[in-house]
Amino acid sequence: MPISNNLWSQLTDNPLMVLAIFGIILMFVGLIPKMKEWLLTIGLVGLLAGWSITLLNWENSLTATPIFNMLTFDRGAIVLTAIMIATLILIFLVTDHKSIIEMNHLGEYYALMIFALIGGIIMVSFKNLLMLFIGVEILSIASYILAGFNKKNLLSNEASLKYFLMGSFASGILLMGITLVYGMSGSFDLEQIAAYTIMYNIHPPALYFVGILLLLVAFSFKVSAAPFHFWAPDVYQGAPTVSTAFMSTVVKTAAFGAFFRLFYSAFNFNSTIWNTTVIVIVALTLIIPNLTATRQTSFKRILAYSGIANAGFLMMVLLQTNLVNENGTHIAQANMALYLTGYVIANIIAFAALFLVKDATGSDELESFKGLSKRNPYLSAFLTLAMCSMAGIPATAGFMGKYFMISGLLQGGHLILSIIAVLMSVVSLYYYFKVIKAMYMEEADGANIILNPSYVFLFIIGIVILFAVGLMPHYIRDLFLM
Amino acid sequence: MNTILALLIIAPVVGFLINGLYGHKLSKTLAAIIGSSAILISFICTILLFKSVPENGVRIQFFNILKLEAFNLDAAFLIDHLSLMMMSIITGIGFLIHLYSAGYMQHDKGMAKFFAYLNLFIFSMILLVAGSSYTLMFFGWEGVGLCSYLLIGFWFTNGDYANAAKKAFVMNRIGDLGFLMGMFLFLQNFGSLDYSVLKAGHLQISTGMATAITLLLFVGAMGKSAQIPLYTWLPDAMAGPTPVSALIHAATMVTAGIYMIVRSNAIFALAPFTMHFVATIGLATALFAGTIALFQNDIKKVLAYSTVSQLGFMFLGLGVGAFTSGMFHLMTHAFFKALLFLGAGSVIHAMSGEQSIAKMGGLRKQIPLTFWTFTIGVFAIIGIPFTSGFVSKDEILNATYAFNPMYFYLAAFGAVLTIFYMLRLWYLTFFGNFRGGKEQMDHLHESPLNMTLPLMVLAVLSIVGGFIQLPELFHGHPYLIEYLKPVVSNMVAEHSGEGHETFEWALFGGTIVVLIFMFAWTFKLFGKKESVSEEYTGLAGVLEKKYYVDEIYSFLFVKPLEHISVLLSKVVDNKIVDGMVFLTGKFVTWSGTTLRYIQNGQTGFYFLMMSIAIVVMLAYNLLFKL
Amino acid sequence: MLKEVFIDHYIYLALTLFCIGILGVLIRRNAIVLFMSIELMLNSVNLLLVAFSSRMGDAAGQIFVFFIMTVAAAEVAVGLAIIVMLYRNTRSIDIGDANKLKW
Amino acid sequence: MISLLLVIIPLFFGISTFFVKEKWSKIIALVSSIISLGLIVSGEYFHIHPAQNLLDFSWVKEKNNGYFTLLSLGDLGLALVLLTNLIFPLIIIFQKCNTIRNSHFFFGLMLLMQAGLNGVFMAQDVILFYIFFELGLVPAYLLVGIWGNGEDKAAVSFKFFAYTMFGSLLMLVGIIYLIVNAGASHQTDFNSIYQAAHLLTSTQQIWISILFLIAFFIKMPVFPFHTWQAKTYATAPTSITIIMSAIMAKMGAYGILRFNVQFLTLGWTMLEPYVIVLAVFSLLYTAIIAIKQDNFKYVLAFSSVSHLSLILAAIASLDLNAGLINIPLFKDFYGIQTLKAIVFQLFSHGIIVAGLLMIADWIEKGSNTLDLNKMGGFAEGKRFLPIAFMVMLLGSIALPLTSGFIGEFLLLNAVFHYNYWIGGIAAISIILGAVYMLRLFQKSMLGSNNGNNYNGDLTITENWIIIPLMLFVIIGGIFPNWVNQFLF
Amino acid sequence: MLATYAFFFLAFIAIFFALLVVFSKNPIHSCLYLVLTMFAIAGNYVLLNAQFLAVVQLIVYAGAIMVLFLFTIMLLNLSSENEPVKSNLIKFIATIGGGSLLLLFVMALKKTDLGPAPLMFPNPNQQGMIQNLGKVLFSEYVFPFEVISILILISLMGAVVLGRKDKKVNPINE
Repeated sequence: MPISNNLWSQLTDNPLMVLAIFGIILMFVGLIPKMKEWLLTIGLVGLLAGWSITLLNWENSLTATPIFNMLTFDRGAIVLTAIMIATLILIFLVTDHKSIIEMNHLGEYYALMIFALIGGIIMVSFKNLLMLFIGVEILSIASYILAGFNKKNLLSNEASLKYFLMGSFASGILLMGITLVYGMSGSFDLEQIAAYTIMYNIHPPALYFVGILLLLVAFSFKVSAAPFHFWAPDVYQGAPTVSTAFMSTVVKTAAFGAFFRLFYSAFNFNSTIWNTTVIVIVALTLIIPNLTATRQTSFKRILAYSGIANAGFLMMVLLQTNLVNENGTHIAQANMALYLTGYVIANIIAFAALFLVKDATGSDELESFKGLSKRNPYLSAFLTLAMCSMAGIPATAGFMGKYFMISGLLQGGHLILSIIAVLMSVVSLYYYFKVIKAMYMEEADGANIILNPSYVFLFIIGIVILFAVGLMPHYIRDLFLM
Repeated sequence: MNTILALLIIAPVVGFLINGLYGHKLSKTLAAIIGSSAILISFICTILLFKSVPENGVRIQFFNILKLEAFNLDAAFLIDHLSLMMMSIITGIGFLIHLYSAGYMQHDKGMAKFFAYLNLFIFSMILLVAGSSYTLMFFGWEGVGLCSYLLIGFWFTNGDYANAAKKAFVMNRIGDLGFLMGMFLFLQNFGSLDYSVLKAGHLQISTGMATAITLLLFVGAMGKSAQIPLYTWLPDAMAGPTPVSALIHAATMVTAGIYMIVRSNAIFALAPFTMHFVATIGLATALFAGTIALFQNDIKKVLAYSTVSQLGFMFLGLGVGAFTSGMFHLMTHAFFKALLFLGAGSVIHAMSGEQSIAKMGGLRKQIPLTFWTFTIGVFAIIGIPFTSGFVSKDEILNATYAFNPMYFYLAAFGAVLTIFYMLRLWYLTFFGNFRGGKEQMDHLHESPLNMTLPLMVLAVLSIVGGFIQLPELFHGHPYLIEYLKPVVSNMVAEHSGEGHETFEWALFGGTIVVLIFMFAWTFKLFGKKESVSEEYTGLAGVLEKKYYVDEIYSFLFVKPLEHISVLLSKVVDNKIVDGMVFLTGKFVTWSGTTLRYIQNGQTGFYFLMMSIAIVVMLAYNLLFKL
Repeated sequence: MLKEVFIDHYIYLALTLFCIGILGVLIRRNAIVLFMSIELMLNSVNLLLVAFSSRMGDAAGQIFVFFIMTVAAAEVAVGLAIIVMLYRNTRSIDIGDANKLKW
Repeated sequence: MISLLLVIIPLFFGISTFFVKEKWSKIIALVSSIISLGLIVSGEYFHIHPAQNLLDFSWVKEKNNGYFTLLSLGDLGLALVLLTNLIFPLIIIFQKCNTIRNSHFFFGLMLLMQAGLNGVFMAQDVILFYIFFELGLVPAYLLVGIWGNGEDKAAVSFKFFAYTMFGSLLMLVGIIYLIVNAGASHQTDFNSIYQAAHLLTSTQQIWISILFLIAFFIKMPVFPFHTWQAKTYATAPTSITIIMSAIMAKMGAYGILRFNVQFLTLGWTMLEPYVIVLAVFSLLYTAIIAIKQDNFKYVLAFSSVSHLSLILAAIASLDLNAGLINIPLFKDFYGIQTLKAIVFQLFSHGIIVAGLLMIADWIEKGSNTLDLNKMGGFAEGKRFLPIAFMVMLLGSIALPLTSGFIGEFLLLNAVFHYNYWIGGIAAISIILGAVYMLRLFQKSMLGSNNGNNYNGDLTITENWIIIPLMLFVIIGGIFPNWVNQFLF
Repeated sequence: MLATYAFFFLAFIAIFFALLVVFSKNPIHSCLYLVLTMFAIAGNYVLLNAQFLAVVQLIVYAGAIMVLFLFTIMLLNLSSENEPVKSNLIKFIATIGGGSLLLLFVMALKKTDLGPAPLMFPNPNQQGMIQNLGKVLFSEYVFPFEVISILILISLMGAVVLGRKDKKVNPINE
């Protein structure tokens, strides 16, 4: 394995180095009180640099060589990396806000998010289970801290503790899964595991299968799929809003990237050996959060349940690992990337709106969204579009995501599951449109909300992407094809 | 010829449009002139057509209304002897009634509207009788129904009148449903609704199908011509202005059913069962309505039941196969019944709107012209020999006897009933002493000339109308039968021989005897009556209450329908169907509430659930998947 | 009595420890003890990894254990910080008390 | 290109309307709708003188796969596109600006609905069809929820929305199922879908048909999926109710013709007997319910269901053995004839129900109530309102010489042709129709005034809104041939 | 042979103390029992000829990490009494759950054919020696070794951010 001594190529082959450097810079700059205003700029510069590097490697990604035999920045990894970095850029824009700037440890806050992002990037590009583990831990531990960042807030503390305890438990299960897989296949390398899988395509050894199932459990936990989703609503609600936005977008993207990568490239049995399990998990993940969310009164918690419900849709890619398009190209990853794009963008818009509203009213209950159309018609219009996208109204990215997911399901012949999915989409309308109802159809007084330029930028970019994906999905999806 | 026909049809439309759209700007007189002259034009055109029409009729097509793959509808008119006869009755009597209305309605502010409706009615009626296909007939059929609705409800601020109008329309619709079904069946069998397929002998159809079609068509006739069981709307329709009763509910519209059956005689001829049915219904209606008329006190109600009864006679005629006789009675009835109604209108006019004969009496001195013309009408309807009513009814009775003697006796009894109630009406109205109030007494006056002139014309027609077809007994000649021969083929056996002549003489003699007896008897009963009771008891009470048919209908159909409607709406729709939807929603929120509780905030519980899930998952996979 | 030790025995041992760890997680309410149970689970994994590694003569497993230990150390640092933080605010490290977030 | 413009123009103006001052919004909306009307009129011209490339809009969909028609003006949808664009200018004039706040949003959303409706009837691609199907829906939800009447407008609006979405998402499953079966390339244009659908087995077709039918039944609506409708019609602003009943409801019938009849022919043939029974039941059921309703708009709502049920019954009576992409090939002439009658009746019912709803609105504005028991004698002293009402009513009860008759006559004939008994039972609706419509007229216009005054007649503007509709009702009844040439 | 007995002894020790960890009422006792369990595991490492890990286990785990635990327990001044006991039902279910999980694992193991070869004591293979591991770590696994530094950095920051008592309280607006 050639270890490149060329510093330049280490910087430009992947965004890890650049991001790490900027993370450390942020950490230290954060110590200097006078430099506080510069933190955001530095963070954005770093992320943009990382993003540019990612995009520069776009074309190379089709013929990517592994780095130290540990990471492979193939097309799938690059796509998800780009999505995650772009998401974090948007999240950083959301943090351009008075109350955030005034907070303690701001430098660490930004640095943690960037470090967590590095964990995420490792997760979506891993080639070795060791890197997977390290990536998961980097991301998770950073998330525990982010969840508990508001130290004086009991809810934040509680969220952090719950997340930490359950996350560690899941890590234990993940490790047991890895160990059993290693014990049977004799390697941590994805390719060799895949070779072992193919060897025992029909009847895998029981311990190997147990290992796979434990990995399935661990990742179901990480992506908050039912019945391993319990942590998500509580943690999302308790954590500081920016952290929640981060967790429900970047962390989820990374978790799905890793989940899919592992099961797609290592455990892709020809038989449908783990399909039933996945189907049950998907069905539960669609049913439980959607129904539960109907009775929620907190917008943040609705978003948490919505995130879980979307995980149900996203998990459908696991049932599509064998699907190819007319050119013989596998489409599952592109479907997932498309879905994630729509989900992430809509989510960030929703969180940005929540941030503004909460700042104005001090509450994240739905109550505080009442009469928002009066207080800022543009904000409510943007939020409406985001909600429509989440609910899967056509012409938005959300619809196209769901469309391709269900399309994949039906190609696999899962008619019942797709009907469950659409029925639960109907249920989901109830809580998504409750927000719209509150904004437009209920009256309440309140101060006008003013959008600062970075929010406007965020909203416009977000809406453009939502409609671009919604109206020209094929162009976008072709980009994602491996 | 095309032009004349076009003018004939367009004139009422133009009248309708002018009066309807600009009536509020016209003076009453002008509105009346426009309305009447439109019909006069039509009448003149009809007369002109008489000359030029060929024996077998002529089909005149203006344009194509609808052309689809298997359906074709032309705006085409069939002008033959039958439709000409009908059109002349319609436009002729229609014109007279327009003239009469100009006087009768002169105090009403809705004059222009009234004439607009009347013109529209005449147009619809022309469409009905002159159209060359059942579809066009149906156009007119429903059109006259609409006009009837509008005119019955002319004084719409009175809720009862509006109800009567609605009742008339709905009852007609029930009949129309049958007609429509008949048309569909006809269309299925012949591929067209044009009369051109009705050539006798060309109809390739089984008796069963012919029976079905004709029965359905007859249902339509029942509705329009007020036969049992769909007759109850007609007495209620008297809510409209009296000229309307004369025109629509006596002379023209209600005879549409007769016309339709005569027009379809070729196919009716193939369905003996239907013919029998028609005769039976007709006879039943004649007797039934006749008995009800015996004890009615409202002058227009008596006439209305009399109309129903006479229509029954016409159907009896049709049913026994004497199509021409039916048409003949239609014509004579149009004369004398229009006369009676207009006369009644004149009486009511004189009585300042009072319609109850219990309040009248001795009017012959105050309004002599009305009295004499009314008397002619009464004589015609009760069949004083050589009046038009005598001739036409005689013909029907003759044909009935040939058909079935039992029917004849019943029909004769019906004729006797007619004599009784008409004479009762006559005596109570014009003889004895005045029973009304003082104010009415002072106000009594003869109607103006434009009202009495139509009375006189119709009186003349009522007398001489019968002469076109005097029985052979009196050396008459069946002009009408010959005239209608190209269109109508009667099914009555040709009478000849001694026996028949004897029967006719017997009938004639019997009629005279009965008439003399009835005159005397009814004079004894009603001639000098000082007061007329408003309430009757016993059998008379049942008759006065019209056998409670309206109540029975209400109980059997109207109320159940309303109850079902409420039941379906309140219970089935709201509670069950929408209840399912509601329950689905409730179920969702209920399960939301329930599922919420598993998210109970206890980390320990979460761990437990996750572990159980792992156990279940592993157990399932290890046991069933490996 | 068995004369030789098979890999099976190590698997039994590791899995038993793992299950004891899970049991601890399930029945304890003290956050620190709970965390210790999780450490027990990690240890069982480590043991199994080393056993597999030794059996296959592959160093990767032991390297993995090395990383697990590092990660565990980091995790403990953060975890204990979180617990201390919570204790400061609530004077309790009973996970049953941390139930403000629910429903 | 005309087809594309018919979508783009309302979309563009609709979005622009959001950003203009309130007082300009109505004018902009009107301009947009009149441009659309002009476009469809010129479309009719090109249709009569075929120049297909001007009517259709094509798009390079995927590399190397050539052109696909995405939007097409013609075929089954032409009449409905015409209807949409005829009605929109009228209701934009009809909608008074001063009674609604934020009228720029109102008109903007309305134009978005127009774009969606135009699109649905022109789409030649299932996904596009679905997008437009929903594009009409979300604005409708907002319009009803924000500008509706009554306390529970938000709940009513959501019920409508969720109900419809429930159906359309099931339809989405059906659509995707068809796409998935459309070969490896998963083309979504109607041609490919048509071919794919015809390769399915009858069992598959039946199941997919049911998915589609539920969606369209809800949209029309038909028993037992109609319960959202009456309340929504009464709650929505009248202009929106008009759009819903006159146009959106037609999407259901159009969809059934397009997907069930044309694409899933085999499955449809199997389902026909059940559908026709359901339709006739629905026809009578709703007609009977309408008899005792006390709310003016409820009566109209149920009558609308009743009429559309008859259309459904006629669709189910279509006797077909195979379909072609443009006009289905039927066993006999009856099929095409009935199809034309169905399209005619869809158009005619749209006009009539629009007129009736406008009248309902004027009566409501004048008397401040929709409760029939509080009305009475409104015809007194008015000249035009009773006439307009009467003409629309006659159209609704299918009196000859109105457009309603032509449609209902042929439809009943078609049902009768299918089965005498079913046809006979279906025809009872003409009696019931007369009963409830005349009751409506009588309770509001006739009788004596019972305390609730309504003075004044229609204004000049109102006259000129209703006159075109009245003219259509009469011309459509007397010269249906002339009208027909614009519909096909 | 001796090694076999050693294994069983260590296994018994490990399981016994692990159970005590779980069931002991006093957290300090739990902690100490855990240290003993770790010693047993370290013994197993030695048996498996993974000396380096055995040492690391003792120094890092049993030493540093467990001391950290002990410190925390002391710092928070936790006594055995203040931990409420879970209800017996929960305990029962938990035991059933844990037991059946173990059973399932055993079942899976029984189903798996792992080959007949017994483990050799002392293990002949030298992978576990410091020298070998060092070579592998700094060649093949140098990348994760570098990356793990980020994790350390994060935990550093986390400990600082979360553990420090802030003088100036200025929470974000939550």
